[in-house]
Amino acid sequence: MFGIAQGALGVQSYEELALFGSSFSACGLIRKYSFHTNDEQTMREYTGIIERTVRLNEHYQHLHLSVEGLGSDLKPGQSFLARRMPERWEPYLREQWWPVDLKTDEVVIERPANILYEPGETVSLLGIIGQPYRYKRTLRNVLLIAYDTPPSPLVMSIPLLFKHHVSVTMVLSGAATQYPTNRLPPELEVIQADDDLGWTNMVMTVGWADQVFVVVRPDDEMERFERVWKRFSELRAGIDKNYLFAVMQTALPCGVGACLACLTPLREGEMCVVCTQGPAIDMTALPFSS
Amino acid sequence: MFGIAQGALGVQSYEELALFGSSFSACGLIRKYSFHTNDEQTMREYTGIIERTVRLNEHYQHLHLSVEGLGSDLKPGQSFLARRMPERWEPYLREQWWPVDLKTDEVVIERPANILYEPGETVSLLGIIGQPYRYKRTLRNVLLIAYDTPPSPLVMSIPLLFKHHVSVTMVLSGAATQYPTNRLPPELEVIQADDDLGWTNMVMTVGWADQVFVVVRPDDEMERFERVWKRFSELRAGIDKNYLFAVMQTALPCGVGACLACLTPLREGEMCVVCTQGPAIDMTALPFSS
Amino acid sequence: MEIEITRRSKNSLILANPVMAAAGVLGFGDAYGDLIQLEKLGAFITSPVSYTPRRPAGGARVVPLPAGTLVHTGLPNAGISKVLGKYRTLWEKMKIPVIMHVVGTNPEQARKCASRIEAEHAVQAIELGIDDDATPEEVHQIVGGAARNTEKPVLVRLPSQDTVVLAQAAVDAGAGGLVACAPPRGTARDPYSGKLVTGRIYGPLMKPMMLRLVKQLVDMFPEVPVIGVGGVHTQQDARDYIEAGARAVQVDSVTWVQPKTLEYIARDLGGLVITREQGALADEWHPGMGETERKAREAARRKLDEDSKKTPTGH
Amino acid sequence: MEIEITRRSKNSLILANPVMAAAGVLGFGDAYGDLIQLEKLGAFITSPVSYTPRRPAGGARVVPLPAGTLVHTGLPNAGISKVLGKYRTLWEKMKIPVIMHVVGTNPEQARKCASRIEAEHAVQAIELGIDDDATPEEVHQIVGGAARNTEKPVLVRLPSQDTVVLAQAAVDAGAGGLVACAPPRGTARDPYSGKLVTGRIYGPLMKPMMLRLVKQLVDMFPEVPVIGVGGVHTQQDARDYIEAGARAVQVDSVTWVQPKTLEYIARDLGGLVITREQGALADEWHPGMGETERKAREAARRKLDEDSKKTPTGH
Ligand SMILES: Cc1cc2nc3c(=O)[nH]c(=O)nc-3n(C[C@H](O)[C@H](O)[C@H](O)COP(=O)(O)OP(=O)(O)OC[C@H]3O[C@@H](n4cnc5c(N)ncnc54)[C@H](O)[C@@H]3O)c2cc1C
Ligand SMILES: Cc1cc2nc3c(=O)[nH]c(=O)nc-3n(C[C@H](O)[C@H](O)[C@H](O)COP(=O)(O)OP(=O)(O)OC[C@H]3O[C@@H](n4cnc5c(N)ncnc54)[C@H](O)[C@@H]3O)c2cc1C
Ligand SMILES: Cc1cc2nc3c(=O)[nH]c(=O)nc-3n(C[C@H](O)[C@H](O)[C@H](O)COP(=O)(O)O)c2cc1C
Ligand SMILES: Cc1cc2nc3c(=O)[nH]c(=O)nc-3n(C[C@H](O)[C@H](O)[C@H](O)COP(=O)(O)O)c2cc1C
Ligand code: FES
Ligand code: FES
Repeated sequence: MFGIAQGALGVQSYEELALFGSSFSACGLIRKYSFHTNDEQTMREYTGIIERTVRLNEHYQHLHLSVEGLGSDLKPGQSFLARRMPERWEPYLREQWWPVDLKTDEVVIERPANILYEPGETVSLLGIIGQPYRYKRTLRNVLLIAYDTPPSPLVMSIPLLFKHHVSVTMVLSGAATQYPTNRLPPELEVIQADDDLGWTNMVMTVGWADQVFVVVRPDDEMERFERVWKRFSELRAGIDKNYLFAVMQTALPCGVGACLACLTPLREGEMCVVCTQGPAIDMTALPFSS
Repeated sequence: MFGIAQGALGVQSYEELALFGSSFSACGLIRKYSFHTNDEQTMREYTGIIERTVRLNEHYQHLHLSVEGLGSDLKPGQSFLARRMPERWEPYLREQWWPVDLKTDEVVIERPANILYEPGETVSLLGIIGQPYRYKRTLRNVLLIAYDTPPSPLVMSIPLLFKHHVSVTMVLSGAATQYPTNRLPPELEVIQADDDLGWTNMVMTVGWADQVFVVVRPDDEMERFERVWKRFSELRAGIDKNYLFAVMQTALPCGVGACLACLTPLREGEMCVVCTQGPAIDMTALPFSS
Repeated sequence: MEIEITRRSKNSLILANPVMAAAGVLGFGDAYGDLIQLEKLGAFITSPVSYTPRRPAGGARVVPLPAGTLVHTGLPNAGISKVLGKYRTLWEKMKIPVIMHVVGTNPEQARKCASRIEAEHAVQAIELGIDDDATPEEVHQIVGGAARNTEKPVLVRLPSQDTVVLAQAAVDAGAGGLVACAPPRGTARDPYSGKLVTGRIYGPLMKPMMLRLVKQLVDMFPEVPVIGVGGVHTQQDARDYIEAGARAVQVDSVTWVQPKTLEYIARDLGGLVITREQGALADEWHPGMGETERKAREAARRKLDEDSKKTPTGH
Repeated sequence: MEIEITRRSKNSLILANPVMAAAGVLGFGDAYGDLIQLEKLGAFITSPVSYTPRRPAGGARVVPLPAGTLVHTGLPNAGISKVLGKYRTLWEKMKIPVIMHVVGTNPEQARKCASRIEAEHAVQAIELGIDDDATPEEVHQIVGGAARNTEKPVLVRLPSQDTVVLAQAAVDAGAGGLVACAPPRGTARDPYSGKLVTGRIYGPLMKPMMLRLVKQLVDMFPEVPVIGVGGVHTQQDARDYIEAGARAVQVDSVTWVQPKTLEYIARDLGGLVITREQGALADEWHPGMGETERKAREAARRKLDEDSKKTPTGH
């Protein structure tokens, strides 16, 4: 069961963004040219203890972490920057860990199966990273797409959406088809697409969705998002704001808006600090050439 | 039980060294100015699998490694350069692992207890490193000294010496007193010395020994060996060749005599390649100022 | 503690603690929020600022490396006017000196920035970042231009190539202090995109190189304060720079990896004697700090105890 | 495969494989025995040799670093005559060219070594090691002196400081090729003795810096072959140097860590296509090789299977 606080839908709804600035804001709660929104939530270092590891299949495992003081503030779209203890310098930077389930003071993280984690191990978690996904108030149907990458950043939202009687479809394309869907809620419709993001009934699925959230392999995120954008442009007359979201997995050295390595240019000279304002960016704001 | 090949005592006896050169040779089988003796044994990369880890006390543990193809060629004084798999670059260089017991294709390694090793883990072992200790043919009493360092490099010789009816005394000084002696053969006389290498009956113990092997903390090996040398010089009229041995734990980047980082100057312009010719060096050959 | 980190002058900069974060590590001052208490540091150095705005670099900008990382940002910033407009109030309220890092690639822009800063109460000094490919003549021009336009001290952050030659030019042109060095530039293959990316290299292996350079500069310019930077990851690393003759130390990428390390180092070099085990730092220093370490230790102990129960004790 | 690694001349050096080990890594040729088959490499480079004998450096000479190590040997060697006397027969029997690394700190000694090597059939080329603190004038003198005393090609290994300036001097003085770069010098604290030790830094983090320098040299001196060296730990690292324009690559400290890596890299860049999984290399290449990897994989698989049995499958 999810312990997500009330208000994750609604209070954070996308419409409210208009309150923050006159210009269209695609990325978090920012106004034009304002870099910072860290005042929203206090960044902390949490201590996680791995209580259990569960291997899902040969590709994925779940880590059950007890995290003191975390409460139930974490919302879909948010993550941690994690560092295993004791101190080693390899990997050097913190890794972005995506929670897929949350109970009070316990969080489940999805990680590749080929890394050995041990029950009893301590992990330092810097967080909470990023802004929750912002759903339309009138949301009825949501489409989640994972393109050559595990859908982990999207998984936590599924039970929450069902709870609010939103129907959810997940499309897995390319390497994402390795993802073990048997653990996902049975109400979820899962579509195994072809390697190039095609599936039967595509026009219908896309037309029917009120909002779409997309994760892609982070090798060349912008190009891949552009490919998604083109696909959708072919299928719909025009893509409205607040419909199609790029869920960014940019490398995050600091996670707090300090290093500016995750700064992503948008259209019209706007900027998005992915770590504090992401991960979801409205694709209409992305500076695609097309 | 030890599976050490016959001949470890005797065939490798120190007197034979005279055959190799006219000048006194303190380090391995070298003649003056000849760098190499690697032809002695073929260096190989062995695969070890950790079958069992046994915690001795809060400071030490034993790793039981099955090592295919090792046979029973390993003799006291010899070691491995080990690297845990999968490849990580921290620690970067291979570590010198001292065996303390040997059965055919199984070897027991002594390591600090604060490092986590797991049964099933694979280790790459480069070896066999170094030359066996060379005992006098007439050996009756041996003194082993560990000064602020675990006696691990000396431990494997103990049962072998007992088998040849040699009596053995081990002196532990400083940090070495943390070593769990309860696992050593009961015939072994253990002396807990004070922190500065003093113990009661010192004159007697030293006088009675036919050969002495000393390990010291590798922070400043030469200075520490010199301190040992001075102590012994005070206790005996003169220190003969073939009596007092420094067992070196110099850092060994390559272990095969290639990098020359372990090259140690001796008296009279001689050199010792510690990895191939060590670890034991006759202290009369060390270039102490005194 | 009083540490003069710039050459003696009426405006010379005196710090209460020899530890700061390098330019770009903490952003413009509000990013780390409660995670790092800036007033415990010797000074605050801003992210790099240029006269005109700069956009971020394109493509992959972070490449993971063994025990290190390559980062290339392109020094994005809104331009000095906008930055001052946005952060002036925050900086005025800071209890430690504010040093503005100015991108020193263009003499004209450096000069204009210096004039602008001269009039700003919120900023006490300039740190000029010198381009890796700058010639001694260019350095002389850039540093001289900036120094002539402000009475505030101008620290010069040197590249790690040609450091000694460029230091001479900077000193001749009126540098108030030397910062050695900027992270070296390098090229690495991004494992995700497979593309080669050029940027700056961060990691503990940078320290030995920079430490050696700092020692050379200290010996060469005994009258010019040198601030050491590069690969500081522990208190001992920072102390090594001081021992090599550096007046102060900048901590860089470890702050991203483990933010509280910066405070630990500042605390340690600030002269606070550690009287209890590390976990106890929390209470004396910053509420909540030390939590993770203490728990890690407890967990490790628990694990060892369990393991020892599991492993057979027979031989 | 034919790779000309020195400027076109009647003695220019042509290798069958672009991969070799850096000077000092393999000793004088007999150290690794069967562990590395030297004839699979492009050439054999000796440990550094000087005209007169040199003793090893004193004190700690190896300092462990995160993902790296500092090593300082002092370039001990018996002097060129003794070294040639001892190893000539071994080198004559080698199936690959032998390049003698000559310590290039002293023009007189370098010149004498070159004359000596000119008369030696066992040695096909010289690699001159340039001191980190050398000036362009000194480099000109040392390289020129050596080049005038032998018709064999003189490769020049450049330090990583002032590389471009020194490369110009070396090329002007007749360098047959450039080797970039020597491991950078640095100072680190020996954790055992607590003392500061100066030496050379090895580790994968060196590669991005050196790769960038190699690219600069290749662009600057299109007519001079450049050999890339620094931080090569994988086949891809080596390929990156080639892609940056290097004619050949030297592998250094990874050889100590994992000797067979050197052969893997040589095999890969030598154009042997990998048609089967890595474990299969063993048979094609060197009996016994690949053993450890295969077993590691098997063990890892075994472990995962056991773990999956242990962990509850319920949610
Ligand atoms: C996030 C961050 C972290 C930092 N961390 C540290 C640190 O830990 N330690 C430390 O000492 N210093 C630090 N600094 C300062 C820093 O190292 C350098 O001054 C700066 O990072 C230069 O390297 P770069 O690769 O980021 O930018 P670069 O883009 O490589 O440097 C600027 C150069 O690139 C070109 N360029 C790129 N993009 C543009 C553009 N949009 N417009 C015009 N020209 C452009 C210009 O020609 C210019 O010469 C940091 C700076 C930042 C922004
Ligand atoms: C073991 C070894 C490994 C090597 N590995 C590599 C490698 O992986 N990659 C690579 O590119 N190159 C390698 N080389 C070549 C090498 O990097 C340098 O040429 C050499 O190591 C210089 O650095 P050093 O610290 O070892 O010697 P240093 O002693 O620091 O260099 C010599 C300098 O020290 C002084 N010096 C020290 N001792 C003496 C003495 N007894 N007599 C006179 N002067 C002295 C001299 O003034 C001289 O200028 C290696 C060389 C060796 C010996
Ligand atoms: C990377 C970048 C970051 C910026 N950050 C800010 C900012 O924090 N605050 C702000 O007011 N403007 C910011 N700006 C906006 C610039 O000031 C903007 O480009 C300028 O106001 C427009 O004027 P111009 O015509 O000179 O480009 C930023 C611009 C860029 C390129
Ligand atoms: C570090 C070092 C290594 C040496 N290695 C060898 C060697 O391998 N073979 C050899 O014949 N002599 C070797 N020698 C001996 C030197 O050649 C010796 O110093 C020289 O023969 C004595 O002559 P001198 O009076 O010029 O020093 C070595 C000497 C030193 C200092
Ligand atoms: S990760 Fe550093 S600013 Fe976003
Ligand atoms: S460790 Fe390399 S020669 Fe001994």
